[in-house]
Amino acid sequence: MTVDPILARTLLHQMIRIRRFEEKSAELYSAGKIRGFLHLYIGEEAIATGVMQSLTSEDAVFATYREHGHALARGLSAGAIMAEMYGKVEGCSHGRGGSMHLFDAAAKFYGGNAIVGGGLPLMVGYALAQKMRHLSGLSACFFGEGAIAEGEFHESMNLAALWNLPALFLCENNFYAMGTALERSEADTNLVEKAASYRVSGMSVDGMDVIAVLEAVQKAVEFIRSGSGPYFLEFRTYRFRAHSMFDPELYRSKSEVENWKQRCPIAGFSARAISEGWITAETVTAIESEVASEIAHAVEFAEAGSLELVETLTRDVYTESVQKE
Amino acid sequence: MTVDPILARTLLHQMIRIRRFEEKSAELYSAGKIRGFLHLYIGEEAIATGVMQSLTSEDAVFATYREHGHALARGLSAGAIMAEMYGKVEGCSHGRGGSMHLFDAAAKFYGGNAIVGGGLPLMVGYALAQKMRHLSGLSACFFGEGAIAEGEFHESMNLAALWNLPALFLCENNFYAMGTALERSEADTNLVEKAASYRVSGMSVDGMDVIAVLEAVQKAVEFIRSGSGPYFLEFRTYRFRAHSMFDPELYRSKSEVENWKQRCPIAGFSARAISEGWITAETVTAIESEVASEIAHAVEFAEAGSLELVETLTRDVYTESVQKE
Amino acid sequence: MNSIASPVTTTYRDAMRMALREALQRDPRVFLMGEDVGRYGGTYAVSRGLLDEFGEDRIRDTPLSESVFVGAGIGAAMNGMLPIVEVMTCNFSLLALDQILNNAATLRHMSGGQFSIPLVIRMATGAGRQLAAQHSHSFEGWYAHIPGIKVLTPATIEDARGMLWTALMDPDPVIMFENALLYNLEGNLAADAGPVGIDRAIVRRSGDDLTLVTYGGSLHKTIQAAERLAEQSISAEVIDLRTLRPLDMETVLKSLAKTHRMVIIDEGWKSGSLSAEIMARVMEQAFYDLDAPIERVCSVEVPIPYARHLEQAAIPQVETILAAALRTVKNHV
Amino acid sequence: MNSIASPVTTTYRDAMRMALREALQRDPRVFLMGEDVGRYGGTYAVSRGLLDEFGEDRIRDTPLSESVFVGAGIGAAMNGMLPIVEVMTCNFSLLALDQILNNAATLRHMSGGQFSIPLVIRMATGAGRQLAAQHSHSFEGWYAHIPGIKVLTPATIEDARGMLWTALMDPDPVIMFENALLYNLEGNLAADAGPVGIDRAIVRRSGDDLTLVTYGGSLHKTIQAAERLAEQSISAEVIDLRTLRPLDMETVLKSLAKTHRMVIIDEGWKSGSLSAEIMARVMEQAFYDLDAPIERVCSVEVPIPYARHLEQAAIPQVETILAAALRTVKNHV
Ligand SMILES: Cc1ncc(C[n+]2csc(CCOP(=O)(O)OP(=O)(O)O)c2C)c(N)n1
Ligand SMILES: Cc1ncc(C[n+]2csc(CCOP(=O)(O)OP(=O)(O)O)c2C)c(N)n1
Ligand SMILES: [Mg+2]
Ligand SMILES: [Mg+2]
Repeated sequence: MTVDPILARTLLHQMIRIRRFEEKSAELYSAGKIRGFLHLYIGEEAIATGVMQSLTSEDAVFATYREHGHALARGLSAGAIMAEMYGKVEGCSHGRGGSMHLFDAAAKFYGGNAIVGGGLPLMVGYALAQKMRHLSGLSACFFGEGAIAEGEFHESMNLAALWNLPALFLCENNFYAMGTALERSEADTNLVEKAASYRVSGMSVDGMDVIAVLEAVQKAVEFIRSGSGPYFLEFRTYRFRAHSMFDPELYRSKSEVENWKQRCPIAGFSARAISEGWITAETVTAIESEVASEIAHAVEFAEAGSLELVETLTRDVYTESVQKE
Repeated sequence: MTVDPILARTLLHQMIRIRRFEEKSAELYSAGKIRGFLHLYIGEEAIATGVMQSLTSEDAVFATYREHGHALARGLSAGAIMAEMYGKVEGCSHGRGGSMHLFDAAAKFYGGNAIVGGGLPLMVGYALAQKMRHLSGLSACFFGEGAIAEGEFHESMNLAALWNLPALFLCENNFYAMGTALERSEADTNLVEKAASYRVSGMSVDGMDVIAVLEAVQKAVEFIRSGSGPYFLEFRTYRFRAHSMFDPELYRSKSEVENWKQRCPIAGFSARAISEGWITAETVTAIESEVASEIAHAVEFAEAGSLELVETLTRDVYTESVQKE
Repeated sequence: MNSIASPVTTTYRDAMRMALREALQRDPRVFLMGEDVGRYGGTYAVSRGLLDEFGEDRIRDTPLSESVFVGAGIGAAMNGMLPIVEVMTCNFSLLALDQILNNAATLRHMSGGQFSIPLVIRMATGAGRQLAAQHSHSFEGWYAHIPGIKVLTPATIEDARGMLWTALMDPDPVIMFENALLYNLEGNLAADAGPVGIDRAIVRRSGDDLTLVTYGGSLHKTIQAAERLAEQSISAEVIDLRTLRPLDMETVLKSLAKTHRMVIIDEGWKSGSLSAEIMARVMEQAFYDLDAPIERVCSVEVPIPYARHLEQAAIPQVETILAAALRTVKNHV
Repeated sequence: MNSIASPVTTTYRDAMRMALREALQRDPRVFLMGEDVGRYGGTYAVSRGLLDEFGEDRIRDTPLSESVFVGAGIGAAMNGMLPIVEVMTCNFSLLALDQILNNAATLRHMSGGQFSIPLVIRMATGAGRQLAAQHSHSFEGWYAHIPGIKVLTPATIEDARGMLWTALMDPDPVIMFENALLYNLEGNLAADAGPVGIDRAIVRRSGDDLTLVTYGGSLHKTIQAAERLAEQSISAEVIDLRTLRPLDMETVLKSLAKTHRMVIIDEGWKSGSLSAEIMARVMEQAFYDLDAPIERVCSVEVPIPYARHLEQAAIPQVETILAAALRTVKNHV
């Protein structure tokens, strides 16, 4: 198989962009610039990258609290996300949401949900509206494998299938929900089989391989757009970092982490792309420097941002309060 | 196959007892003696009868709001149930619970739950305690097929399987949840397959055949007692009456109801038992007259019962208030 | 809508159905979804006939999955629809509360104002029909604690007819609590009755000696109590709050400024009920208007028992309202 | 338990862990279950080490299934166990609220007193850590509306150490809300510290000029405010409610009878908060003791924003407590 050089560069660029953004976020968290909970996407970049590449601007995306990568790949600017984590008014949620609540209506990026499984019913309802409005875009939701144990997963899968909705279920199976391994969470760890029990078609994908992700999503999208109903994708992946900045990682071994790091989606794809001749080593260097400057600008943008006036505290609780201003 | 005459008589007696009790309840509801919601078990008698026959007094039973049959078959007296529906202090819940909340601690009958699926987590927790206490009794819960769509079903099945608990899932599939047919509620109407997606073993059973029920439960009980984990039984059945006393039954055809009535578990079993020679026609007459007198006494008992003093209203909200009395 | 000349006699149930029909006819973005709203005709027969008239697409029977169908209402509202979600009774709404509180009530704010949720959730509420502990909750006052949602309690045929459309036109999520005892209420409705405001409380009976504040199912008991008080030459003003969040304290305080005495009638459990909030606000905003401490008549703090005499003793009654009113009138600062 | 001679310096977190260990050691019926209580060591590191000490059977990591593991706690409590269920934070407890309200709180009553539910549910609560709208709830006052449960809010190291066992010995379901900001609180604990009562509020600082009523995370801010008031020669009494349901009004009213003025500090959203209930009860039970209307300092009615300055503006602060106290002291009937 061969990959178009432009596409290869785009994918690699996106993955590196996410990686460096996350590394910078971690640094800024330690420096006290970012607060609250911070969940890094490092190790899982191929998924957001491959998924967004295969979706269009007509499609809607719902995400989790580990959504910087989703937001970046969806096209939110690094500056708007960074400013959000700085709590600045220039942030993509005007500083109201923080790391776990990135939103962008124009990009049809519906956040940012800090309740495990909480975005699934929203995504299903969005898909219902798409269908009722005879619109072609689909509705997609990311969630971790930990979310599968929640009742919301069950109810959402069933309703999406029952009503044959254009709903795309994107399960990021990184094998742990905080410290709980999948086999301590699910009686049946075969997630595609689980999807089948709702009559939802699905596929398990190597989430460390951006091309595999991209192709799987293309298939799923075609399936959904043909009116065949919802689709479930399991991406097998791993988070290289702790769950959040507070996690001492008592629950997994260093060697397990190291083994997975060998499968780094960025190192893997870049080596392959070079050896296949899709890109050159110089391209990688160029990408790194573009990304470095983008992120430096993002931080500057966030630093230079302003704080909302305290007087606006109760704005946007109800629509009226906005109008009054 | 052959059935012991004593067993045959016992089963028939139990089913007729439930049927006549329900008919009397309907009559008393129309007369205004019973109030609130009343959900009749008519048509489904083989299930409670067969199930209880195969359980022991060590086992615990959790039920739904359609639980008169379960309670009767479990050994609660018709009088205590009738008095409960009269709101009398002699009722099995001292008149606090009514038709939907029959309880009997001594019989390990844990009620009576009016929230669809609400008893499932309780049953799972009870099973957990049985396991932790190294007790041999299992924990069983009835629920309708409508409950399967609830998140609680999903979470309960998964936990019971994951922790290998002595939990018996008893699904009474009467094909309707109020007016919603199973195929409008579940994307996959194969319920045993659904159970399998949690790695819970299961079986679908003719719920109109008391012997089939009894045998299936025996198998399930053996499976559970051997430490193999939870078990799921689907009983295919039908309610001959409306969902509750307020239901105009707009959602199903008279002919469908008539067809199912042809499969009446009582008429069917009694004909078979007579033709097989397990019992005689006189036995049926004898049972009917025993039951008639039992139910007449139950009504008398309820009529003669007393009302709790209004002053005790807040009793049993907390344990202290009891002790003070 | 066809307009006919003289007022029509109707019921609260039929008025609510008219409101649903109007909304469905008026705007193609409107649809109704919930358990048994279609083929069954609605648990309380409110939506009977609508499936035939508007079809399966717009009258959607859902599986028993409160969390997802409420959440789906939110998602559909974010995507250009005007969903009416029926949660059969508020007793089951706890299963959907995470979606209501953590999504419907917060999405606008936590996104910095990017999303509107023009969703209406309807649910039956209240005790009094011997449905026992799990089916007799009155959660409307409790829900009124949640910023980001509005809480309506239509108590009259006019409000049953008129609140829905206004609620649907509101860009924020609105929950309507319909006391199940009201569905059979009969009365007149203007032939051209239509949408009504949802931002003001209303004085349902005027009086000078004390103010009775209530809403929903208790309104009618309260009016009866006021009539009994009149027999004793005590003139009670009756205020129907109509909307529990946001509270229209202006109307409440205006009445208090006249009567200087108040009793609140609220079907919620007493501790932490809406009545407490009104008492607190009066203390904050009009303490010196009070000639006597405010009394409240609430539900007794007990899971509602089945037996009729116990249930009736657990919830506000004309007699208990009367007694509280008399105590308040006799009391002096 | 080993008893050592002099008081030890410890933290709220460690005190809570001591309480868990004591309970697990003392009674084989006790077990702990919840998300990440075992291998992860507890989200707030409260249960770290317990898995090694007590094993998988008694320290149970659950799947992310709040409804079933809370419900399972109820079922296990009905069957001879003394479960401690940890719901990581109260923000997720809405998913289990049906089990709490419709089962745990009602089973005893609706069965006519046949069942006890000796269950303890622990959850972290509170804002102040920039966790934004879905992770900053303070639901303790709201839960206190529910008859059939008890609601505890340990605010001190002593209570973190002592409330759990007492709660476990209570035959009824008890919910403990632990303000997450308190886990790092350091202080002394008597070497032989053990179980404490859960039925009384406590005067944490005595004073004559006004009463400050609070609980949980706000206790420490309130004490600071009292100290600042003392600098202005205003002597404030500080009451730590400790248990929000049932409320110990006796202690509150005794203080009020002395000071005649009161401010309530409550991290819940203002409308329908616990503070309203206390104001209502004072009005009902001690109206004539008041020399000024009670004020309350609550959370602003907004989903808690992420940005620090907005978040801090949304929740009670020493400054806002101080201002309310000063207004109250200056106010006269
Ligand atoms: C309903 C709910 N329960 C618990 C939590 C706390 N929590 C946050 S993230 C998380 C783990 C989720 O794991 P998974 O779904 O696998 O996603 P991952 O973090 O691995 O990406 C938990 C338990 C929560 N946010 N919401
Ligand atoms: C959580 C919840 N949602 C809705 C209801 C209202 N309701 C009571 S019975 C019922 C139908 C249940 O159907 P099924 O589980 O099939 O049991 P069946 O009545 O057929 O025996 C419904 C929707 C309820 N009691 N609880
Ligand atoms: Mg995970
Ligand atoms: Mg059914």
